[in-house]
Amino acid sequence: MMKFKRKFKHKDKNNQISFIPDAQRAYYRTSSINKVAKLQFRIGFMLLLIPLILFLINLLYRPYDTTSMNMSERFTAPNFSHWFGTDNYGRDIFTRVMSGLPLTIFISIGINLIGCLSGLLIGALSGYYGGVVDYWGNRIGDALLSIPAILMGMLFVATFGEGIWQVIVALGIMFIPSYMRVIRSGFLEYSQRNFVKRLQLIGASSGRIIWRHLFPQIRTRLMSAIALGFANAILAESSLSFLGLGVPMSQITWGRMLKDAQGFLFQAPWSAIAPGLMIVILVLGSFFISNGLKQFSQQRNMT
Amino acid sequence: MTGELQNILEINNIYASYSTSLRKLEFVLEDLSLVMKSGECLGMIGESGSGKTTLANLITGFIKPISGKIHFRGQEIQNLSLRQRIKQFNRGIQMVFQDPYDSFNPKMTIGKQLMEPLEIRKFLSNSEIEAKARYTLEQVGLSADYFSRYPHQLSGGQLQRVALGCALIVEPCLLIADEPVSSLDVSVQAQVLDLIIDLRKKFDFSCLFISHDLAVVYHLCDTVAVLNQGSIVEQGNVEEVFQNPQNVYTRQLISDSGYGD
Amino acid sequence: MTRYLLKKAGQMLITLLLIVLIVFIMFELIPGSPARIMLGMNASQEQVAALESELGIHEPLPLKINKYFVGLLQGDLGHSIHFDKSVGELINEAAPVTFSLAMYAFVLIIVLSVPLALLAARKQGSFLDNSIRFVTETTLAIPPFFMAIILMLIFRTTQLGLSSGRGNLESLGFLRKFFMPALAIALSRVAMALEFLRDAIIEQKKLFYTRAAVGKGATKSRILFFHIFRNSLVPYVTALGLILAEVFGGSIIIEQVFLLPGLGRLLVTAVEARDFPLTQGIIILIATVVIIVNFLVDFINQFIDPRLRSSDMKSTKSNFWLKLSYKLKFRGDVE
Amino acid sequence: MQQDLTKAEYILKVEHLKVVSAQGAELVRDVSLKIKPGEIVGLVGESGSGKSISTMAIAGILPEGISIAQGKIFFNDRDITRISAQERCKINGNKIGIIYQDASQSLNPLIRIGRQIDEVLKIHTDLSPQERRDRVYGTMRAVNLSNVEKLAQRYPHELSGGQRQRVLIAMAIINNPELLIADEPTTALDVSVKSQIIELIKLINFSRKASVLYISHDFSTVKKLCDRVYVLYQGIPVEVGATEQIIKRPQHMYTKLLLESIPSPEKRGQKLLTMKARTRDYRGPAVNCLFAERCPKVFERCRQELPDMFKIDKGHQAACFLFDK
Amino acid sequence: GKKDAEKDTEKDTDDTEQTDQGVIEDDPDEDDKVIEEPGDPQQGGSVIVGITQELDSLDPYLAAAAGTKEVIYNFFDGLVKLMPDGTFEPALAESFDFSDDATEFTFKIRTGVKFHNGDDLTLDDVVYSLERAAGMLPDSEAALIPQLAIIESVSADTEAGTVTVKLKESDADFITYMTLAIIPQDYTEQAQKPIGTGPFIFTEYKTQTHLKMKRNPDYWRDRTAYLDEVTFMIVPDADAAIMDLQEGNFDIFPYLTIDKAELLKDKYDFIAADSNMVQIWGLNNQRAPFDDPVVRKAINMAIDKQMLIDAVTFGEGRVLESGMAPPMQDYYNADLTSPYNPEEAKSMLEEAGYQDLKIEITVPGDYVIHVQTAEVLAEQLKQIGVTAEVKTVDWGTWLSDVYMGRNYDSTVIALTFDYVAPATVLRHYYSKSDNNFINFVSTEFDELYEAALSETDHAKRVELYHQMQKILQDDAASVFLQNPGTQTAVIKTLGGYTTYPQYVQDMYTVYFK
Ligand SMILES: Nc1ncnc2c1ncn2[C@@H]1O[C@H](COP(=O)(O)OP(=O)(O)OP(=O)(O)O)[C@@H](O)[C@H]1O
Ligand SMILES: Nc1ncnc2c1ncn2[C@@H]1O[C@H](COP(=O)(O)OP(=O)(O)OP(=O)(O)O)[C@@H](O)[C@H]1O
Ligand SMILES: [Mg+2]
Ligand SMILES: [Mg+2]
Repeated sequence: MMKFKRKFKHKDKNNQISFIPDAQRAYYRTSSINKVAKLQFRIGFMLLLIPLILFLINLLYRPYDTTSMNMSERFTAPNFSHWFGTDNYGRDIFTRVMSGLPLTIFISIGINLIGCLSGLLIGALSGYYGGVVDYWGNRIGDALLSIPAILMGMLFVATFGEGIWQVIVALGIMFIPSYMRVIRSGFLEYSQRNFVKRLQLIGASSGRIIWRHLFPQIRTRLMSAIALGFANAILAESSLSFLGLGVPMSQITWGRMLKDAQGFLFQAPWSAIAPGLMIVILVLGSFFISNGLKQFSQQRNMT
Repeated sequence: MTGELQNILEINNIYASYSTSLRKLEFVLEDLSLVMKSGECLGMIGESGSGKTTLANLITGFIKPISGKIHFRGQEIQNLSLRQRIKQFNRGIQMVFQDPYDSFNPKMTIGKQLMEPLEIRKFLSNSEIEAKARYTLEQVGLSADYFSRYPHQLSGGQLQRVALGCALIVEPCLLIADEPVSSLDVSVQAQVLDLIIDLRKKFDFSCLFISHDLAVVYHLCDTVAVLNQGSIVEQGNVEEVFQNPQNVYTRQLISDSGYGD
Repeated sequence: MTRYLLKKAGQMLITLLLIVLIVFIMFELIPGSPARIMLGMNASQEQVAALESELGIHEPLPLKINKYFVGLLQGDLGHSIHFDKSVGELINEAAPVTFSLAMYAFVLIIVLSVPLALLAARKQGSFLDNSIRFVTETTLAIPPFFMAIILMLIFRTTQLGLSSGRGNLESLGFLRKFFMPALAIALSRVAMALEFLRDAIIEQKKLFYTRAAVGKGATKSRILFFHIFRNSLVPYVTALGLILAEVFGGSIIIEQVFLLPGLGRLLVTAVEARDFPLTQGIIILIATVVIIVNFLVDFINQFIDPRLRSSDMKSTKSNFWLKLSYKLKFRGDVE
Repeated sequence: MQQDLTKAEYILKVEHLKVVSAQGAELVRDVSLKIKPGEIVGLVGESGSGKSISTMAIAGILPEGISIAQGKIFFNDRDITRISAQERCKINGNKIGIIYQDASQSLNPLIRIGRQIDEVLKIHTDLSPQERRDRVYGTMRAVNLSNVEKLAQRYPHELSGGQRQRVLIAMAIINNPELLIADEPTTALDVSVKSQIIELIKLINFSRKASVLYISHDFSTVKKLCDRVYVLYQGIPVEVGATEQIIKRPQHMYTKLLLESIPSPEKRGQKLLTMKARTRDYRGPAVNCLFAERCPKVFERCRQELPDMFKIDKGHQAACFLFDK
Repeated sequence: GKKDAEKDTEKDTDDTEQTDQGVIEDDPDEDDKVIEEPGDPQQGGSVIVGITQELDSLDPYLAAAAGTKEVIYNFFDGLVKLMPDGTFEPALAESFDFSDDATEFTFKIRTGVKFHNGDDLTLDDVVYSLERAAGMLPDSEAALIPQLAIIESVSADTEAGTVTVKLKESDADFITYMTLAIIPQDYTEQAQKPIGTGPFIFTEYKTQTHLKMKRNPDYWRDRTAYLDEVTFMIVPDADAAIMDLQEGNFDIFPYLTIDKAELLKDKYDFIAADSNMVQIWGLNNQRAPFDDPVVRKAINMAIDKQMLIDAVTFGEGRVLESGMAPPMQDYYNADLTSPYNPEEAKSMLEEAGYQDLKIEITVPGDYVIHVQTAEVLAEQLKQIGVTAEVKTVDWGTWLSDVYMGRNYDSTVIALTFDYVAPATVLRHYYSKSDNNFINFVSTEFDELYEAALSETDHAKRVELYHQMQKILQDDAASVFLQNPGTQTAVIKTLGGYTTYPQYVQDMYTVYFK
């Protein structure tokens, strides 16, 4: 109660609590959803900061070379000189983990870029126009989605070969239907609103309606989807790596490191734990951000 | 209300349906004919589901009739697409919808949305467009500081005023208002009704006013058409119809509302 | 109703056809000849050529597709190149493992998610809610095979006697043997199912009819179980349907880790050996199951929610899809 | 109207009710109202004035985050603001029947309506299923629903708006409540259905001796139905009186202007309104007359003090300093 | 583990007893067969062997995977048998003889041998087997065993009880191929239910799960196998099997790396053996920069093979200097050496004008050992300023793009020999062979190779092969890395596990101590 009163006084000075006439709307604007969403954002960013800081440290200070092998130190348990221990070639896991961030992120971004842009195009068209485009878009999406994605990823990588770009394209394609659905449903929802009718009446072209009016409506939603997609891409990459289909040996991603550690799990469990933990932190951070964004978008929906 | 007695809108034997399969064809509008004179304000009443909105959508061109003809300013328009209509008539048909919050892009300022029709038309320079938009805002009784506000910062009544402004800024010949005041409070409704009366004096347009509130129609309109189950059962001068309804349905409607005598 | 069924069946068929075509085209593009893989490095060129022509690898694509469909219509999935056995037989051997694993995981998902969701939804944003969600989100963030490894380490050190799932299917108690792999699959999906149910419950709670029920004099528990829970089921059931595809995806990986002789492992071998008939057969089987389950989900949902039966529910449906795509499809992707 | 002397003088007495949201916004500021047994009392006011929130407070179904900050609600002389959930369950649906504003949102969409009506009986009585069914059908017929056996098997979305509203009424009256609260039961309906429902409420009030709290912003129905009317403005009643008094001789400026803004045959084609538009939605505590900013007769005192109810006539009061004699 | 397995055996025998009567004489005291006198073979018992490859066809001529061959070995006998020391002993042939030019081979076939289905082994069966393997049956297009494609005719002499094989050209290694399984004539279900004359009888195979076999009670040798039953459990991932090994769930587990021995040493003995692999870093001799011998030589000098072996196989491997491996006995030229000298390698490259050399190593990703080797190679090459990019492809792609398409810079692969026939390995460098995937061309080598094929004198052949290996070394055809060793974990209660120069799991010799 005390809290309320103080708040009130402060606002009273400006002589307005809110400008929103319909208090129903006012309620949701200022409601506690906001607080939870903000908290989730904060946690998410904090989690994401951990790998980022590690990466930055890596730029300035790199205790060991990431590739040079030292057979005398193989499978050293974590200690003061090797914080996370060493792997089967005696390479320092801490150094490798630190330098694994950029590629992991690059791949994830690449996957989502492909998925999101194509999904945006197909989703927007099928959501706005419906009809044949929609029907076939959905069928192909259904087809892709009813096969477990890891399987499709396997086929794709077998087809296009291994390598960073191949992984990006293969998984990118697998991400299209999901994005398509998010965007399509958004467009479907808003294209039935009266303001679209009004715009058509004043002569706005379809392109203008789609990009200037409908797209901004689903932007938050899309961002939330992207944050999720980002996390999922990391998981997907590591899953593919696990099946031995991921990025090449010479490249350091956490998925790859985890895969390499598999063979020595019982001799050197630490070699799996460090990259695994990094993946979990990064993914969890993205989940939180996605959740926060989702709540913001839900809240927007109400206004 | 000029003496010009040309028909701005003529609807002949229209049939319309939403069903997609021929087997289950159900007509929402059935053999509907309607004539609207230039400059008049025609009130359209009928109960929920009688097809009022459908008729409005038909005239504006969002849906196409199954058969029948619609003439707007003497030209057949039922088969023209929205784009073609804009090309053909520099003063065309505009519409105001029932839910004001639904008819604006929630993420764009009022000013931008007011200016948009003019931007699309590309007749005027940017500064002229802005000037005209501000002028229109003033005409619908809102001060200039609403220009940069977002729709959710306005009340329903205010937003409905902006909607009127948005429709009138392109100087249409015919304004279709689909229950523009039904979602508003009495006092706010009164403001909007006043505004419409006011604007009809300032701008020169005909008005098809759809409502289920007989009092409002009686207050505002010159003529009235009663829609029942997809066809017009009675049309005529408001006072005549209200005082002396010919059709059974109309009579029932008017007596229920406590209007008439 | 029959019309609806026909329409749905048509859609399912089209989806299946597309899947078969996609796999066909991919196999056309995949480098590597199954004959060479089968015969190994030391085989001679003639040997490979002979086997290739026996397998009909260089036949034109339309002919191959045609042959395949003719076989399919007769219920013949072809003959596995790698195992030199009929595909039907191979699948018959492996499918029970995968399906029972999937069912087990599925049951675990339900058993874990329903009570947790009810607990979490009791008070949105409470400590309990937040901690339940944090824990499940974390399990979702762990790559499934890593989860399997962690579970293996944990269960080993704690000596709970839940040994890994290797061994004869018949000789050990099924429940005990499959517990760990099923749990590894289930854990990451529990979060999805839970969040769906929780959100649905919270959403239902906000709806006015629940308060109207208080106005009728209904007690809290009656409202929760008679009104809210039932009404939250539609998104939950749909989520479960879609999770099933992910459960199959998960079992592909988990079978590798726990060395289970299921479809997933068979599939990996098949793809590596370029064993087209076997790959195609397994994919068709999994996709069919997924498609049928999703059809059933539609059906069950219509049973739960009569509104879905009428056609003019466009907006509800779109809203529904929105949410689905949001959490589930997205989360579910490749894990 | 006959009165049972053993009963309380007022079936419902609300005293200085104040409802606030979690953010501290005052949704209902200070509402006092009384309903005698058998009386039909109207509550009028513009949208957002707190009508529905007041009813929810009475029925104990305030949404999450909104709570009663002050005031008492006596139902049959018993304060029901702080009773336990179980006791609340005994009153609601049994002694108090509620018809909600939005019928389509008040019914569980997944349950057949017959069962939903039956639920009330199931909770409050121990009749046999057969008896319950008879009573459900009987009540449904009583609210002018036809073909009830079939209708009972339908789902809410398969009914028309008018039918749904009547189902809600049936649900509210099936246990013969002492108080019937009707929150804008007619707003969403067509003219013809509207008058049927008004007749129905009248009938219930007459035949079942239920008091009615009728909430609306539509004066035409209030005129037909109510004995007395409260006019609510931003969470505070500004005028109360017999229906005749309020409609024919409104005293408070707000009531006057409100009545004037309703189109009527006499005002055809003329401008309607002299009331200024509301510029902001103030939800803080009331320190002055809330209508001051829109009132044409505003004077200094209005901006400084909050007016009490001043008596004008027998049973007719208004919260305006003009009547402070 | 074992007790369970025994119970299973009993159950299984119950099922099979009706068809094969008295196949297994149940020893009532079997359960007490604890090691009293260590080292003494006990009759009976059953073991579980872990194998890491999925089995393919069970038909001995169609099976291509080494993993399958090593298992089905137990069902069959050849005309001759390869012994652990690399020599050949007569098996189904009582004796054999061949012409001086090594074009005609005569085998005297043993009598009284029975197939698992009870039929007697006849000369026709032998002829059929050879003809089928050589692709001489009317409906076959190519030899099922490529080495046998040189057979011109097979004929039987019923009187003498001999079978004579004529070759199109001379092949001194031919006798090594005669370990070929002999199968009953016109039996069509070989791929599903193999039948041979071997010490074990096939009982059951569940794809991806296990293959079971039982003792052949009518085995033709002087004793039957010791074990009653053997189950081959398929565990595709040796690393993942560690947990089971630690619990002692397997009795025998081949192909472990030595680093795992530490974890398992209290339960298992480790038996080391040479593998039949010659791991090379194949350089595409037609592709720049490897078309320049200087580059190849420099690179040869830059590789520290011992360090590589330490890193990849934990020291369990032998440094190779030639394209052959020590298990090839005296054919292997052990005198060759190549110095490790990165400085000189670097200056050689600089002199030849190669700066910032960038190369690609394509490896089949399915084989961890090759991938890791490539990784170490890349690291070592850094010292001489060569940047190597490791590209993994899957096995199918490797076969079609690298092996057949020869479209690659360099690759790490192991050449295997199914028979102890030196030509099988060196064929990869013979310029007219389709298996010469490194595009090595040397007329001198070709001549020597052709000469060796028809040479029957052992000493001369050895000499020829030594010369060939020297040429490979001098020309630096590729980088010969190692002959990896394998470790087999054998549970301590078992004895008699034998290793051969060939990849087989011979269960005939295994017994409980
Ligand atoms: N769930 C809620 N949370 C917060 N504020 C609310 C909620 N519901 C209503 N309000 C606010 O409480 C105030 C009173 O609302 P109430 O619903 O009682 O109005 P009303 O008089 O019933 O209006 P109407 O005629 O539109 O039904 C309004 O300002 C409204 O915005
Ligand atoms: N998009 C649509 N698809 C199918 N049927 C529709 C659609 N829109 C309206 N209808 C049907 O057409 C009929 C007429 O609807 P319309 O919206 O024109 O009525 P209305 O007179 O505007 O009613 P209201 O007063 O409730 O707005 C109704 O029976 C309605 O169910
Ligand atoms: Mg309408
Ligand atoms: Mg209300």
